[in-house]
Amino acid sequence: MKTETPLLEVNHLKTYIPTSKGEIKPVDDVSFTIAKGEIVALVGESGSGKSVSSLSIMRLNAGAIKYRPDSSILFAGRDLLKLKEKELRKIRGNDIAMIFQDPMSALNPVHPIGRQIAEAILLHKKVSPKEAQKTALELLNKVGIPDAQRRLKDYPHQLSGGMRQRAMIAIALACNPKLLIADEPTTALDVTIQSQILNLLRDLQKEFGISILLITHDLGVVAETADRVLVMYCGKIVEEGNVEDIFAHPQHPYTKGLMVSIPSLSGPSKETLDAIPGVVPNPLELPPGCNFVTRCGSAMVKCHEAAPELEQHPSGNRVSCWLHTSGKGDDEDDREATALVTAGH
Amino acid sequence: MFLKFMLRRFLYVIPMLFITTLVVFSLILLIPGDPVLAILGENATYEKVAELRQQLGLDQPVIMQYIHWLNNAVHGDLGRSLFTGQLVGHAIQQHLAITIQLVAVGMTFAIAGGMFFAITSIYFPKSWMDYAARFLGTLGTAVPNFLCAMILIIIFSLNLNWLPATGFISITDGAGSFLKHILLPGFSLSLAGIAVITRQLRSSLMETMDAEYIRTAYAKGAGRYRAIFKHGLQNAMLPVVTTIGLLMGTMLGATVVVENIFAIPGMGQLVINAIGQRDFTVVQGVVLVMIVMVVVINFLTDIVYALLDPRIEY
Amino acid sequence: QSGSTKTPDTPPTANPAGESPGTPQHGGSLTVAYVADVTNFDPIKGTTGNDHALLWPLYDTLVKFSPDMKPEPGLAESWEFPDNTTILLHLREGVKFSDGSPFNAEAVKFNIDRVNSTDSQISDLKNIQSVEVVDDKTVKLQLSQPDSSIILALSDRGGMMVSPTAVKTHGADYSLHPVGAGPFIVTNHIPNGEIGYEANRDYWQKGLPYLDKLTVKVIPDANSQINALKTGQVDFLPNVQPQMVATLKADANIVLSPTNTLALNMIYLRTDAPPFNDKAARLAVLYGINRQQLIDAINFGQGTVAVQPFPKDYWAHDDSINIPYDPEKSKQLLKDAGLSNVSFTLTTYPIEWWTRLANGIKGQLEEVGINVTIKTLEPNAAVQSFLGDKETNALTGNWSGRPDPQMTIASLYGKDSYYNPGKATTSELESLIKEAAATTDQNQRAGLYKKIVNTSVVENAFSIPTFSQPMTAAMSKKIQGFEPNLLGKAIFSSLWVEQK
Amino acid sequence: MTEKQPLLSLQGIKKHFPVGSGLFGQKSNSVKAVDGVSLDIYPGQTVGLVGESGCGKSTIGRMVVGLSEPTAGEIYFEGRKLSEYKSKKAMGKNLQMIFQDSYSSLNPRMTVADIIAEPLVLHKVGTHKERGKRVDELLERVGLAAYHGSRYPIEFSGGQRQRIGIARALALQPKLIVCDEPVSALDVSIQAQILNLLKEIQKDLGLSYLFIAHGIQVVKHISDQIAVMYLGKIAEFAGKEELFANPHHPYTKALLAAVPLPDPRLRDRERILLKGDLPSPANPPAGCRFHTRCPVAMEKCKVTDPALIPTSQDSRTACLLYDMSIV
Amino acid sequence: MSFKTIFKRLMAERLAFASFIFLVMLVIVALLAPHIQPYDPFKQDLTKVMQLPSAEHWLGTDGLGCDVLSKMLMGSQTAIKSALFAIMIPLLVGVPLGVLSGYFGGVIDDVFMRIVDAIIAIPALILALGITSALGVNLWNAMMAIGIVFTPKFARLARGQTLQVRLEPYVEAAKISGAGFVWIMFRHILPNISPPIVVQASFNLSMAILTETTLSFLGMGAQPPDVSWGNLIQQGYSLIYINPWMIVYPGIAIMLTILAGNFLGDGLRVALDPKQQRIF
Ligand SMILES: Nc1ncnc2c1ncn2[C@@H]1O[C@H](COP(=O)(O)OP(=O)(O)OP(=O)(O)O)[C@@H](O)[C@H]1O
Ligand SMILES: Nc1ncnc2c1ncn2[C@@H]1O[C@H](COP(=O)(O)OP(=O)(O)OP(=O)(O)O)[C@@H](O)[C@H]1O
Ligand SMILES: [Mg+2]
Ligand SMILES: [Mg+2]
Repeated sequence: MKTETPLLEVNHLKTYIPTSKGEIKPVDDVSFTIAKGEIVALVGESGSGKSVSSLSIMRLNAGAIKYRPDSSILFAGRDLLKLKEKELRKIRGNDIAMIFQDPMSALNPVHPIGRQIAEAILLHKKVSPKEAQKTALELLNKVGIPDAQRRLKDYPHQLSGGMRQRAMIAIALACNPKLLIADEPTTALDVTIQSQILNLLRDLQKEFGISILLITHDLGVVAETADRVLVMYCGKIVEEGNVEDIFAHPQHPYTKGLMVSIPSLSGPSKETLDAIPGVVPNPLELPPGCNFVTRCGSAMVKCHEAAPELEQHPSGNRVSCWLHTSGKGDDEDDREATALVTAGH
Repeated sequence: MFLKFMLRRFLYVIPMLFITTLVVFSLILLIPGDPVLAILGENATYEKVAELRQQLGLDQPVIMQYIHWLNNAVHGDLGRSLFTGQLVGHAIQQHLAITIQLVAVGMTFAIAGGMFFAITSIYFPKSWMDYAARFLGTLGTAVPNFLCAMILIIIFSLNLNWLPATGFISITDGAGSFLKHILLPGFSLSLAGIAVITRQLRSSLMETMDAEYIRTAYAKGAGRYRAIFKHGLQNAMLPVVTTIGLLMGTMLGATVVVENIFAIPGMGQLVINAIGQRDFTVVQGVVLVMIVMVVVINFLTDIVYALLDPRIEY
Repeated sequence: QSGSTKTPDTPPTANPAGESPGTPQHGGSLTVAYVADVTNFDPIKGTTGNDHALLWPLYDTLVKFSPDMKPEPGLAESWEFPDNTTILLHLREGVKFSDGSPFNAEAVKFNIDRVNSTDSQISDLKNIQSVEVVDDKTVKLQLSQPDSSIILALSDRGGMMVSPTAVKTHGADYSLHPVGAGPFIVTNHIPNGEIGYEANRDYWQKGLPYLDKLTVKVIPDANSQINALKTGQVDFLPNVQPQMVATLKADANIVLSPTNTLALNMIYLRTDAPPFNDKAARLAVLYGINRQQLIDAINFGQGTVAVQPFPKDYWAHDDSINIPYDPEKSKQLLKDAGLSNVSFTLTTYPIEWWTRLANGIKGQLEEVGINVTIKTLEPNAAVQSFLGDKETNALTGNWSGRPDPQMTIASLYGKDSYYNPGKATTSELESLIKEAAATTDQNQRAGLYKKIVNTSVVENAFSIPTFSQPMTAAMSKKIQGFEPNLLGKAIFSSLWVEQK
Repeated sequence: MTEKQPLLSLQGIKKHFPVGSGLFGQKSNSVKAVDGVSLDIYPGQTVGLVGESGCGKSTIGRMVVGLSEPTAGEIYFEGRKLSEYKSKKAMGKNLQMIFQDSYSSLNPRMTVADIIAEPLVLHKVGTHKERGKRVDELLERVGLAAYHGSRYPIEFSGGQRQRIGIARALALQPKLIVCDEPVSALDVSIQAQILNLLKEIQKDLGLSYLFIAHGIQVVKHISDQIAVMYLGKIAEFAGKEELFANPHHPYTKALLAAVPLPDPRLRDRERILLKGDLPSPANPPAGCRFHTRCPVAMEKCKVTDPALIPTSQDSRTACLLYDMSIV
Repeated sequence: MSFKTIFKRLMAERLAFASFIFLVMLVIVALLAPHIQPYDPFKQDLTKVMQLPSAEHWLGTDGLGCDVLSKMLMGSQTAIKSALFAIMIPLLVGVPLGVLSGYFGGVIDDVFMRIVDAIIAIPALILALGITSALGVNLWNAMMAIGIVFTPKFARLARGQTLQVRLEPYVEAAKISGAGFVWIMFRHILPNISPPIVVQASFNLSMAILTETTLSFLGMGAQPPDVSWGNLIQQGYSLIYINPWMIVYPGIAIMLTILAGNFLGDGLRVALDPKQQRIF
């Protein structure tokens, strides 16, 4: 419950991709905020639009992507979607940094990592290359790479997966960013390394008060790391809430489905898992009405007709589901919802 | 470590040279007709034929001829021309310098031109530069180099009279006249190379620019220029380096045509004459030297590759 | 431009500068484009007729020839025939090889012995049995049988005098360090590239050569030769292809000098295999070719019909010999001989002009009912395939001509002649050839050659002459002193450059 | 259960891949991908194989189905040495495999029906028509429809493709299927579908699985026994309930602790965090391979390589802490 | 992936599709050449050589008075026949050798790839010249030489592709089911390595025509009575001062064909790329 203006405010983000077969809407009217020092997790299955959303923040999407004009992404009072490329470049890597899923391909294979870290510094700070190297060394130490002095000259292929991701984080931290976007930072790593990296992220967040947008499809990771959770399905946010609330009482059938389909580690295992039936619809052939209707166990007639809005639910979550919508302007208008609505204008 | 790598690569070159010489040698054996009769012409008598045959070692079994030839070649003795009696090594020496200069200029044009067009095409996508580069990348491979040479001569020599239509001046005899003479043949030679490098570098650069580390660079706040030149190019050049090695062979082959049209007394001219005269010691010698050049260039490109790509393990 | 400018002391004209286009000027350099490199700077080792033009600047010959191929004094001032198997050569005084060694009888003996040694490619002098040094300036040649061609043969490769000292010094590498007694010395040679000559300042003929420097660039490609001439990289082309003549004529900066030569185009036949073992088939080809049409179509009008191996205006030529184009006669000949479906393979070279010619011939012969298959092989392989491997029936070729008609006859129509692989002959022909060899009087010889041609060509068609084409030299305007000859091989040493 | 004859028995198998090259390209070292593994699988049972990336799981799987030969040790199938089988064919009938990457495990240029029928054709089972019928059955068995047979793999989603792979593996009615991370690339919702399918099939057909995964929850869900691997060796082997209730090996403990649990209330639980990375299998540490990262490593761990010793009836662990024989 | 989808995807590449149409038309013209040519291309008329285009002879006559248009049409036949012939050699020899080498690896592969490396090091044109002069100068020998020159490239490509494909899980699945080499080769390897080979072949068809032209220009290619565009260019070059048009027609025909081949290759590369196929 924060009253100050959020660090990042995404309003009605619509990122569309025109293709020869029609327009794909990987992100369709997504709104959320990230407060200072908050870790927000964006979860959802593959193809739900997590990466496109996160890349939209920095306008790094590849190809013929289009942001609809009514979308806005406010960062420190400025709309990133309307900034000139040159001004945006001053924000990238400086105020907002990113780390990606596969640290092998996200690092330039032909440059030593020291240079890659130093580059991030040199791009924004007026320092000598030597000083930049020194800062790089400090950063490597900070992200827990042993024998950092020697590693500065190593090429990415000479590092292990975990170390690469640490190096990637070092690059992201180079200019003390206010927001870190981490797109599946641990998916490519083993669990033991994953827990090291997640620990590191949490520590950094505590130490520097950075906000983190953590993208993942692993609910375990969410539960262990995030403050707040956004559940995404087919380009829309279907549920949003504090991490405790989401896990304690998920409201959307999709969120529920996700929870039960993970085999549990504690206690005796069930004979069969309660899997969500069917598959994610083809983005070009989304069903009318609610996107989840094709897989929803409790779909109603209404669900086939119109898409529900994201609305506040008594549990504290905000849900986009007809099951929980009792007409407009109903009772549950708590402060958070108001805050969000006002922030949207 | 690096030295060891170079040594290993170098050792790998030896069997390759061996096989190549074997191929070349056996190829020339296929040639029908008797070189001795061709040399002696009108005056061939039985005794003279037998004598010359022995003199040239043609009476020995093929394998002995090869061993003999290879042994001599390794010691720098490529024999004498069947046609002129001149030392082949000597003839090659005089032509080699010319061809090396020509190919070096052709290579320079090809690499510089190819890189220029590929990079501008990527830098200004969908601009006229982009389309021009793409067009050139395709057209360059479609225009036979002799046609290109003819057109250049007609325009720049016969009509405008800016540049000489024939001949060659070595760079040691004056850079100015060297340039004047080499411009047209060098360009004719490089046209296909420019096209090939443009095509390949362009597509490789395009692929590279989609790579995630380029996105990382942008995420750091880098601009387009930096993304292309500092991050994309070195990676994109890797496959091109190999192509450049292969291009060398193509260009050496193309000297046959270009030297013919521009009347440049280089290796191409020498070999085409020798083929016409069935002067097979000269053919062997020239081809051997050309192969050695290609192999050396390939060796060098391997080294360059290893230097460009830190992932290569020495 | 082809006027005789041989004598250096032509009277001066009223030119204010004291010099006119007709007056040779000393100095300057000249670049010639030539189709092929010298095969060997050692005259006894060379193999092609292209070599002469490149050797003459370097080597003077014992005998020289006039533009119409009459013998003239060379390094031998005069000669006499004490009997028909002896020749006495009186040598010129005061001649030195360019390495300073003296030219004398010993040197001549050395040279002629060398020509007849096994190292040599030359067979023209094989009838010289021995060479005797009579005194320092006199040499006696003893012949094994009468041979009227010897004197002019001494103007050919066999008469080129090389320095014995140089041969002894350099041995097998002599060709890299050639030394003669000619007007020029060789200063550099890039094989298949360039030959650089410089004037021999000690040349015995005072005042010659005019040029300081002569450069020969080897440019095999005909178009490149023309381009080089048009753009001024070369000054002189000794021989321009017929199809290029028109464009050069249109160029005001270029002067053309056409001349008839002894060379002519021939179809050589293999007379020891069908179909040409039958005289009727050979004659059908002889009459079935429309020579004028070939000249017009293939050569764009350049050339004259040839039905005998000697050109008009040559002393051995006979005007009375005439073989008209007569397709009906061809057909009749074949019909009378009971030949139907005559077909043969004609070998030619993978050079555009030759394949065009061969196809022209093919088209014409098909009209009289003879089928021709064309096979293309590079020149050496073609000759090999025709002469050696007996794979083909006929070969197109350019007979390059010889200084003496006897040399021509000996190469073409003798029983063992090189270009007579079928060894076709008649006893009459054999005795006529012998007789001609033993005759020295030119008129008598001319009569004999007429008979020889009658037997070998008109009656038997052992080989088929087609046409001869002029040798057209092309040069930039400033080049003077070109003196074409019947042999069709350019002499560069008389050229001079008009200086502004 | 131990009385029964194991269906598959690995006895001390090793697989070393020669690597590195000297001056003349000779191999100077080797990756000890699998370094002495013994394991039994009983009919109708599922053995799970977990461990970090590169610890040799797939290599074991590939040796079991005969795609590669062990450097040392023997594999017995129904009491018979695999190496004694005359041809791959004879083995293929009983041993099949499901792969991780559903995209590359199906030939993009064959129709689904052809893919599924391929083992049948290779074993000359039935007529063309009979095979067609069997393919339809199999498609239905894995939750697809017969009409899918005429389509190409490209037209299917990841989960559907995995089903096709399963259908192909079932075609010859094998007794054991090696599942090499069959669900790692799938979304949780699809993963659950596939896991359910595999379990169902096992129940119906009574076959055994060697189930390879690095997701420990998944292994737990599907397996009867679990082998935890570390650097080419088995660190601990136990029945699944026992393994989770009472892990012995410090590595197992660390592994379990590292798994993020989908319950925010547990996020501050105490756990062992492993330091550093997995050492290279080309130069495994001397002594116990785990000692470089082990939180409870002792001096002797640096020299002594522990053997698998029983810790209870069905479980064994390779840790000197439990080895009473060495002091 | 069926032919229909490939065709559809090719159609989406406009330039490639236009090239495809051009080549198809060229093939049709070549097939119909004997019927649509206005004159017998070998009918000489020595009284009408090197004529400029006229109503009678649309493209004029050549150095023997033959109709150039008819010769150009003949030339299209030759171009297609000979380019196909030249490409058959690497396809029938190079590809199988490459597949064997890549599949079995080991010593065979080592020896084989050394040989391929060595042959690739020989400048291709020189090798082709050597082979033609050895075998004799004519069109088929020239095309054979070109085929031989291309062979190592295809062998290398096939080997590289095979090395990848043989490790694909679907090949392993077949092996587990007991598939032998022949089965794997025909069911799995060949179909999957064919797209890059088809693309390469498409480029090399152009290369074959280009190389033939060069050989012809040097007098080592097609010889009459074979009518190839290459020898029309050779004749045109030699007679360029009589009638420069003679070089223009075959020059344009060659360039267009090569361009079409290259564009088609580019298009096929995209159309056959399975990476671009994924719908999900
Ligand atoms: N450049 C593009 N062109 C076409 N479609 C795209 C493009 N980028 C993304 N998409 C589509 O947009 C949708 C969302 O993609 P996105 O990458 O955001 O998913 P994601 O949630 O990050 O999935 P994952 O978990 O697999 O990373 C997908 O259906 C994808 O196919
Ligand atoms: N053909 C091979 N040649 C050389 N080394 C190999 C080969 N196959 C596997 N290895 C090595 O053997 C080790 C074990 O590999 P394996 O694939 O069995 O691991 P894994 O446990 O399946 O890992 P993952 O979870 O990543 O699939 C790795 O270090 C790997 O690099
Ligand atoms: Mg993503
Ligand atoms: Mg694996």
